[in-house]
Amino acid sequence: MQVYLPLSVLMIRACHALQDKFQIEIMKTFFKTIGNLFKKPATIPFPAAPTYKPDDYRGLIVFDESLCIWCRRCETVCPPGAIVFSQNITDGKQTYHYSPYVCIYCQECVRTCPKQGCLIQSAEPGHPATKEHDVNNVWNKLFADSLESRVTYAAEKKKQQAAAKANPQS
Amino acid sequence: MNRIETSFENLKKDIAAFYKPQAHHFITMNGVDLGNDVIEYQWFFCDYAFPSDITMFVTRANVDVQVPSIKNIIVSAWLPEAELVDLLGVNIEDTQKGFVLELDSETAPLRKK
Amino acid sequence: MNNSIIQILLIVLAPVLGGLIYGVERKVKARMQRRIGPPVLQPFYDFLKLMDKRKMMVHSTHAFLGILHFISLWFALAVLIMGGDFILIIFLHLLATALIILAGFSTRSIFSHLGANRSAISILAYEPVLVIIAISAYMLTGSFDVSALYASDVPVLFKMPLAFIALLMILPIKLKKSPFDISEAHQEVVGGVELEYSGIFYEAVYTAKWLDYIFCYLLVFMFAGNNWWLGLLLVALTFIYINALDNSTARVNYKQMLRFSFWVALPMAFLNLLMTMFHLI
Amino acid sequence: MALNKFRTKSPWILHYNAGSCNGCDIEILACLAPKYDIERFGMINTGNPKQSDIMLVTGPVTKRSRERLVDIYSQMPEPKVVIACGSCGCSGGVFRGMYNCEGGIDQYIPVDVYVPGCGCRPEQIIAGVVEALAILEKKTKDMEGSVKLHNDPIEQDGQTNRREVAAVI
Amino acid sequence: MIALIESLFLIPIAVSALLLLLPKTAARFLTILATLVLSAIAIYLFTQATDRPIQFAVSPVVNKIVMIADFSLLLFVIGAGLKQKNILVWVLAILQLLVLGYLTTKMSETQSTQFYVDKLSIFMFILVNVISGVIAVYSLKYIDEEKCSWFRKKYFISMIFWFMAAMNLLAAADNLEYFYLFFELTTLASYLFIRFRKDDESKKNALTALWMNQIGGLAILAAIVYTVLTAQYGNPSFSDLIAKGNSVAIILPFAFLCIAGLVKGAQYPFNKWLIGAMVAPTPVSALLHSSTMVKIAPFIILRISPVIKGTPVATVMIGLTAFVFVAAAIGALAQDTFKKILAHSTIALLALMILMAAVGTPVAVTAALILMLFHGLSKCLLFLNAGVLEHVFHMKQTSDMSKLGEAGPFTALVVAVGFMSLLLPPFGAFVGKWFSIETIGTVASGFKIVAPLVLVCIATGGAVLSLLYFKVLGAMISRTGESDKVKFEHIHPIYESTLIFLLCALLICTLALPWLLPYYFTQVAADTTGLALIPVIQQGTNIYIGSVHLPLIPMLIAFILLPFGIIAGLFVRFKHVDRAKEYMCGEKVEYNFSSFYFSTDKATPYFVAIGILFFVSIVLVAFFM
Amino acid sequence: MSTQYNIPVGAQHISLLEPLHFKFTTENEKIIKTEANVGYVHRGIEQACCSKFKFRQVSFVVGRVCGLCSISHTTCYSQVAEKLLKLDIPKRAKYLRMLVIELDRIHSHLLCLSHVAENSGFEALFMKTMRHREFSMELLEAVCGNRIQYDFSIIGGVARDLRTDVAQSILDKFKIFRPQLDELVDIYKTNWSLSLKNKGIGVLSKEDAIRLNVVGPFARASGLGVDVRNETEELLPWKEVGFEIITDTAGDVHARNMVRLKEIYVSMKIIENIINGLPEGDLISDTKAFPEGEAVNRIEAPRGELFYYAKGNKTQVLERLKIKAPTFSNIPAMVETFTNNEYASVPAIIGSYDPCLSCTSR
Repeated sequence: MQVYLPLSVLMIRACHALQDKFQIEIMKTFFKTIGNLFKKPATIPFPAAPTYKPDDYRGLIVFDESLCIWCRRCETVCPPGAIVFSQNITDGKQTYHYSPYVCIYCQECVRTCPKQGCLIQSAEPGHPATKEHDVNNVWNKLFADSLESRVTYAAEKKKQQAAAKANPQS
Repeated sequence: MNRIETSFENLKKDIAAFYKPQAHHFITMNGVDLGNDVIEYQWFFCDYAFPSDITMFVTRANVDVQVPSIKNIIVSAWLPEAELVDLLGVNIEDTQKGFVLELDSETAPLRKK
Repeated sequence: MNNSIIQILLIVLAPVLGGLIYGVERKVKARMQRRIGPPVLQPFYDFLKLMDKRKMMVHSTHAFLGILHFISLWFALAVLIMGGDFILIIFLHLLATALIILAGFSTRSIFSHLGANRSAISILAYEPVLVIIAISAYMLTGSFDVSALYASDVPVLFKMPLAFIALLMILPIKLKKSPFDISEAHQEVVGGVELEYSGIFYEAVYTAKWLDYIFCYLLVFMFAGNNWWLGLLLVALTFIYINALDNSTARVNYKQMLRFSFWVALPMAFLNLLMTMFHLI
Repeated sequence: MALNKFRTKSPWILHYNAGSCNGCDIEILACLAPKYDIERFGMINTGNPKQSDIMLVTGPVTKRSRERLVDIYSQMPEPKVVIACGSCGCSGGVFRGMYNCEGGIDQYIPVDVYVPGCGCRPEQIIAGVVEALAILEKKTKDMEGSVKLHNDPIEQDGQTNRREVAAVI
Repeated sequence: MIALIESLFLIPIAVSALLLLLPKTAARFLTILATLVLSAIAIYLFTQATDRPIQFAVSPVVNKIVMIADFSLLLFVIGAGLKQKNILVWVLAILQLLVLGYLTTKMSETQSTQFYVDKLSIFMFILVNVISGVIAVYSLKYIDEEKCSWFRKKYFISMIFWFMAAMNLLAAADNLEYFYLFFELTTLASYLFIRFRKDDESKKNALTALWMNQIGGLAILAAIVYTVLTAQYGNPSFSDLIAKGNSVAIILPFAFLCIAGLVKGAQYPFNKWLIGAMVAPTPVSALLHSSTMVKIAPFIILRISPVIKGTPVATVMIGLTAFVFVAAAIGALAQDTFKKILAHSTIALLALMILMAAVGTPVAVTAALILMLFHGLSKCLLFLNAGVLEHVFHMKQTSDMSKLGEAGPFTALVVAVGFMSLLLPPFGAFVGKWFSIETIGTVASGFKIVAPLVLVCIATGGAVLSLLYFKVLGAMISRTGESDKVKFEHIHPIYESTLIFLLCALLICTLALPWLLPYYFTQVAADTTGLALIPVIQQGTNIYIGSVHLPLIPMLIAFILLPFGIIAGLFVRFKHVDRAKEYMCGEKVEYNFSSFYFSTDKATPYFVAIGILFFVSIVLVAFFM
Repeated sequence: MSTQYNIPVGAQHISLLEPLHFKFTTENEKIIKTEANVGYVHRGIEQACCSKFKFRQVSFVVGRVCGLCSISHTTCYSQVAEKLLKLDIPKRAKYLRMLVIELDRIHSHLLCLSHVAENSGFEALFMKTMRHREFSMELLEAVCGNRIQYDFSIIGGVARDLRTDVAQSILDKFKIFRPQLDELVDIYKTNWSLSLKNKGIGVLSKEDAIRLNVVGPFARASGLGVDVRNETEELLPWKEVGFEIITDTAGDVHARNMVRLKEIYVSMKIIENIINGLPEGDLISDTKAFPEGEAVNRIEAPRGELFYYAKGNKTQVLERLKIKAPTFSNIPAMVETFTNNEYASVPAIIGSYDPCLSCTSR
């Protein structure tokens, strides 16, 4: 036993000397780490409890069809092309399409929208989709189809106008 | 911003005369396609002072003229040069293609079609 | 008779116990980092999951050596539990390590090779110390058998404290814990020798890690002599020490590790050898 | 099997950045951090495709990344699930149609879960992973079913092994 | 008995002479026959060995022959030294000539017997005849592939037998003068062997070997002179010396004999000649390393261990060899050439054997004997395999060996088992090492501070050696894929049979160790040390030899795990498992990685200096005691 | 005997966040040569900004060049566009831009530090730094509405106002954070094992820093005081809000850590000053003009000097937009700095460079 005491004193001295001389700590983090054992974890139980989310979080874009004036300005400004309007070939009625999987949540459409409240950025983040939704290819097709439908409608309309011009009486 | 017009023949000489490592740093090299196969090359330098000033060496040349490299004056210039070779499809001394573009990428994407 | 039943039970249940220790360790580690951490049974979930994976391997030799590593490690552990010859145990453990190192070398994967190289270097760092500790134990008990240590009335710890300190110094090397986790350094060699294992073959290597826990903590337990409660206390304290150390240090490189081992741990063990030899304590 | 319910408790993730802006990547890093601590669900960021179950991919897949992406994907043993993180991973996002982008990860490897957002929040990633776990479980069951249909390899067809023939020639 | 022993001397000489005359096929037949006969005689002697040593004298004519042979040998060496302008060689030889001349005038007609065959000698007979015989058979094929004239090919084989004869004589010699001649004969044989290829490097290295071994010869002569001059000793013969050594407190002659042994054993600083000997054809290396040349070192020390045991000389020697064990192991790490790695590891293990011999307790001697036998077998196996690697696969560097697993699975297996047998349980070399550690632990209190240092050295050196073996095995085992079925390579039947024989011998000896230990090794040890037989007690599944014990079950399981595990590892094929390629970060990077390399360029001068210091202190310590 | 081995790191490697490929030629583990391939993330943003996107959209696109310093990119672009449009922006907008840039710098530096810790094998410190970093993410989320892509600067000003409660919470959280930061500084500065891994590792001398035109904390750790905030005053009034330059002399990983930690203090001071002295006024000033002529602009991103060159031709679409990101300037120095270090320190060195490859190759 007579050896322990001088030994431990020596070691503690050595540690202190090191600490003073080289400005390095050897054991401080060690004991703090042990102390952490008795502290509450900083983890939030996320799926069970909600996390912090500001009220004005830039989440999904919500579209109110009743207010829309169909100016398509949002479609033009949207950088990734997450908004597209398709047009019914027969009656020319436009439909708004939006993909949260393309959207970059930049709020530019909301800022550009001339009609207050038509496009709103909700605080709700997007939800994951699965393979069945096949969001990418579906959206690519939808996008192409919508553009085509508009072209077709325009051509149709032109044809009708031309026809109307040709025989204005009918 | 100082704008110094130069030419390929004088470029190395001008930059060597201008560049003082203690006073300036080299920002980057740039190329702008002016159309009709003419490309404007720009070399940007900035000084370490307050308020700092940017100096730009400018020269214009046709696409197929070989651009002199300033790697022996400014070592770190190999990176922007390698990038320009890829993106503008120009020919710079001692610089290989393949820095960012793959074989099936669009060649010289920054050129005007 | 009672003892031998416990020994056999321990041998049979060693992987399960090791898995539990690993699970607790992950939990403790998480708590030390102020996280909640995985459930205690997490290693077993991993085990079950790995069983379901598609069987893939680089080549049969590599896969087989991994399994052999597990078996030989279990065997070395069994000898330790049964109280066999200390030196033999060290070398049987070396055999097990040799197999996994060879497995690491057997693929032409750079990180696997680096890991194997570093494992070989860690052997250089910890083996001499262990051998010296074994000889000190012999000086103390007059027998190379570990069972003599288990049966010692006075805890060995009080007889050779420096050996215990030396053991504590090399344990992180053996357990692959920071600051000496160089052989499986995730950020550098992506797991080292275990990199190329997947699915059911990785399971063998993964479980062998659990066995290593038992092996190392038994070495600590040994220092308590026949006082089991002291042994458990020592193991618990070492467990906390290892994890706190793991969580308060960065990884050193292999040269620094060798330097530490040769200039600090080995002299410590040597000093202890001198002390036991000349009966200073 | 009764053990089935444990099998989704240890999804090990592999993260690959296929040309994203780092935004989603640092959010994946944040998921590992104490606040979100995805190790609660048994997840470990292994960084090793051979031991991973879930692949988190970000970015619109640049031309230079795609081979590596497929390479790493092919090294993962089944069952495996791919999660595309962020809008650009799902569909190319703002990078759609750029000359060096391929527009979405599912153009090269099958994606099971799409997590939207630019960049996606850790909560969204966790939700995506939870979604992925169900898929993982289903895939495991499918694999179990397929084991019974396993055919012996060519060796037993009585044909000579091609490699041996090549060695002789 | 005596006739049999004499036949061991005469048959090799006769065969050696005959081989030079006979045509090729007959020579081949004769070689195999001679090997079988010699081995049979050696093993027969082993079975017939009694506790009493056989001592016999030869006719006085032989004395004259020996004298003449001594002088002519030295003259030859002087000639060689002068011709090749190597000052060290001829100066040392002239010194010896002078001393010898002085001795002939001084020495009275010897009364004693010249030969003395005890169990240790018979142990050496077995080692020499069986292993060298295998090497002789092996070289039949090997030397065929060398580029040299047919006469030199026959000359090579005949030299092997000559060497065997010299070794047999040396192992049986009692008279120191005879011993000196046989010692010099082996030196000469090794010189001729090393310069066999006759290129510049060979010649240079042969001369190095010559002058270094001359120092050993000189040391023996010094011992003789000292003995002759000191009245108490009587005749300069081992039996007399050992009998009187303990009563006469002067151990200087033994110190000289130790130096002779250490030089032959290529301990630092004389390690260069053994490394240089690698330029010779591979069977020569095998011969030098496994059974003959270097084994003289532990043999001499074992012979004189009853006297030097516990003296300061032994302590210094223990210090030296413990140091060499580490230094040579570190030196081996720096090598890449397969044969050089083997050479360095030989030096290391020799150091361990000499250490054990110097400790000199029965258990230590047992450990030394176990090490000698198993090291001989393993090294022979590895060197013969190195020859196969060189001639069949054209691989000299370990870094070239990465494709060996596919090209030659059998050869790869031999390398693997060979290296494992030097290191890991359950092989004999491991048992030897294990016994040595435990023995030093048990006798430690006799050496005070030295013992712990030695233990640290052994532990460290062992770890370094294991690192070395992993490095080499790792370089060999690395490969990308595998074929579906293992196809064994076709190597020449002579190669194959010798390798298989050695492999089997290694495995059988390992398995037979529990029986060999009580019935052979401890008896030889008792005979050598002159102490009582250490009892070997079997208790349950443990075998106790003195203070150490050999647990059988773990060893048996290790035996199954390791050799069969390695074999299975190389040949097992999992079916229904898909192959994946290696992880390369998703890149296609050219693979060129192997194990770490180490460099000892800086350390070597220090090692040599420390070695010289130790050598000087052996003499000084002996002189002042 | 071949003594040189190639070790690849990347494209996928656990110590890398981004696809980036280094090929190290090593002797044992000592690096003697490095080759880098940094072109993995090239997406073609420059070309798209000059063809596909209108100049107002570009400000959202350049934000996606890099997720870590997106605010610097958008601000720098907005400024260069404002120069082309000859537009002056309100002072409040300038202050808010600085606020978000500095908040972003805090989060980026903390991320970098945690990455260094993780790559040094100090997992607990990584967790600790990431735990303390969360507050900056929450603040950014509260100020900008998103955790990483802020889209805060738009041409003419900023997109959102700073709510008073958010401003107050920034100050409150800083009060909590400051002692935490002190603790972090203590660990990074004095932890023994970390100093083994960081001190004297990856040293870039001041001469090399000047020769290789290094920018950012990388240069400042070597003693080269290059900081755009220190050099310009024209667009963002840095000196006014209390900016001071931080330099160190050692040039190793440890010095870089220290520079980053000290810069966090400076950033906190700046933010507090901004919040306390936030001028009232408009957020945005608008114009109907189209970009014309050419302009350059520099800004200090968390990693160093960010440089934009833009050329307009009086249409909706720019004629040329050149982005020079800070890492782009640093890569030549990075490749050289690895030499003579152990492979074991490579991850820590990479972490300390804080590379942003998506900026570099765009």
